[in-house]
Amino acid sequence: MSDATLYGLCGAVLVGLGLFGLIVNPLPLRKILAFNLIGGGVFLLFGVVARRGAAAGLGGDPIPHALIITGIVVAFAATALAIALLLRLFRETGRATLGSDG
Amino acid sequence: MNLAFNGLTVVAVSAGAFFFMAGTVGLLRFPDALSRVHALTKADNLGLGLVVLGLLFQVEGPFAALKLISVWLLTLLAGATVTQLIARTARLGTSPF
Amino acid sequence: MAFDTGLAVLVLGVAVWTLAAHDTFAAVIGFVTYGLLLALVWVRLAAPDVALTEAAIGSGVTGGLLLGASTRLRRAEIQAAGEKPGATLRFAAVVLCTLVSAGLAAIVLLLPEPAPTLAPQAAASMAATGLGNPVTAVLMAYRAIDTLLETVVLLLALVGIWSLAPDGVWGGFPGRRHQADSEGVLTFVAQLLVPIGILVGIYIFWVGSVAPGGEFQGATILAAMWILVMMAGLVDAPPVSRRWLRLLLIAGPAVFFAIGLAGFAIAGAFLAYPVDYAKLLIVTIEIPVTLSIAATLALLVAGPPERAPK
Amino acid sequence: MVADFLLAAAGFVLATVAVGLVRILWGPGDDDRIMAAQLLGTGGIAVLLLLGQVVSLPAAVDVALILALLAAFVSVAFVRGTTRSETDRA
Repeated sequence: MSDATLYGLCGAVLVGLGLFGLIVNPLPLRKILAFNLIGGGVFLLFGVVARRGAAAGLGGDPIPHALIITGIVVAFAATALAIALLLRLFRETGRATLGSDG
Repeated sequence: MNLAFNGLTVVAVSAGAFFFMAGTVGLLRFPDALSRVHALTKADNLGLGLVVLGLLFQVEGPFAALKLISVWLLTLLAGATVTQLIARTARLGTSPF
Repeated sequence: MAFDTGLAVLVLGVAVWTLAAHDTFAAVIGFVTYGLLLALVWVRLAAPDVALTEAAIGSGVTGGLLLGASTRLRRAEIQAAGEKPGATLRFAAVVLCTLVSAGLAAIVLLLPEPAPTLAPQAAASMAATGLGNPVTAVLMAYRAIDTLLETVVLLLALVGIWSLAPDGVWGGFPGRRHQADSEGVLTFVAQLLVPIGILVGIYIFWVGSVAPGGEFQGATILAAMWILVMMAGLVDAPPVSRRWLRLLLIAGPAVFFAIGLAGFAIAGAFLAYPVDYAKLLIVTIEIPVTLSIAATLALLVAGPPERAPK
Repeated sequence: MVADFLLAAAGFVLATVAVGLVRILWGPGDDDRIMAAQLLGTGGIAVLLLLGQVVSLPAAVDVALILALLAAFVSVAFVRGTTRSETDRA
């Protein structure tokens, strides 16, 4: 098994772990964290595809690399927006959960 | 000459790795926050410094060497001041709990 | 191989800790560690550009953002900690997530041989851009439209955050005013680190045309330095209604778009560069884009306006 | 030969510092957690520098430079966070 495959399997498990946290944890901030964990796993899977495409003297395929960089920045923007929404919810309701009874 | 440089690298990096281990042991074993800060600072300063020293024998060109040293200095400066901030928080007992 | 196995196990362990920690603050520290370890993984996968981005954004700035949010929500979360989903849901989630992971793992193991790659094409066309870093060439030339849209997405996210401001503070100062540190340590840290950080940020941006680095990584460092002086209480965040701030935010996308349109006239297509001027045009785009992204990222962290404009 | 040694050293530093993670797991205070994360940051920088030499990737030093800067940034965010929650409570 190559190093790339090893990290690919690691990425696959990370996506599953993050998805579990996203579903099971009731706190929105923890869901945001879990979402970012999934992001890390997805980027890692994509990075493995890039690494396998190493050719022409490059250590990996630069197109997936560029897309991963774009992805990391957009994931950050989404996280910042989610946190702003959550803090506003907290301001309005005094609660940090998404329960419908509050 | 090259062999001597490699030998120096091995010695310095090994010593650096030892200090990282010492820092971790201190972090685990010392009873209070202040002595743990002390252990952490030692690991920061000496461990990384020795690793950088070891790698200096391997890099090519003065710019690469300068960057290596500046990584160490930056960690040193940031680590020392931030450790002081944490130590102050620990001393004043303003932990949020 | 042993090293990689250890690193992969460590990444998974930190991920489990981030999910399982009782306290959200501890989970956030786990997440910062996760980003740091991923940066190591990216170096192992020969992707230094991604490693730089992960270290700067994934670990650093996201970590700062989450730390701030977790301390503000702390008490509310302690009260809400009792709400747990039922056993059925948990079991269903375990089954679902195991299936997803197994499916992805199967895909990884069954990836086609030889692996498809665009690396030879990217390397071959790099000369036409005048750049020495293939990733920057992809971001600024072959897939420049993605990068242009990305800068717009960042702005849209910022507009979304600003629109969460209550009526009374509309257009006001984002976040809270931080007091300057009485014992001076924070002030000292900020005064010491910020000039070095700005230098490093410019270096990472500048080196991006020939080596790993580029506008996103450089901009993130500049943004972090701006946030640092705001956190240290040395300067306040500007009210979001300031005209110079708005101009700074849109300068990058605007210049990018204008040069893209000019491509119709000078090279026959949107975002096309004439070969002789490719590098000059790319750098002309990159400088305002870097400044705009830096301002946008810092304001994304600062959050919606919380204090009325004077 | 030297590369093998440096990779082994990187693995050793990563392993010892990973043990510091136990500190994050056990706490009890936030100070301990941020200290362990900082130790991991410094160790991570050392590992990066060693790895960069092993795979001859000079840019690893730049990654280390960014980590050093942003570790300080995160620590300041931490200190601000704890003192701010103090004023919230008052």
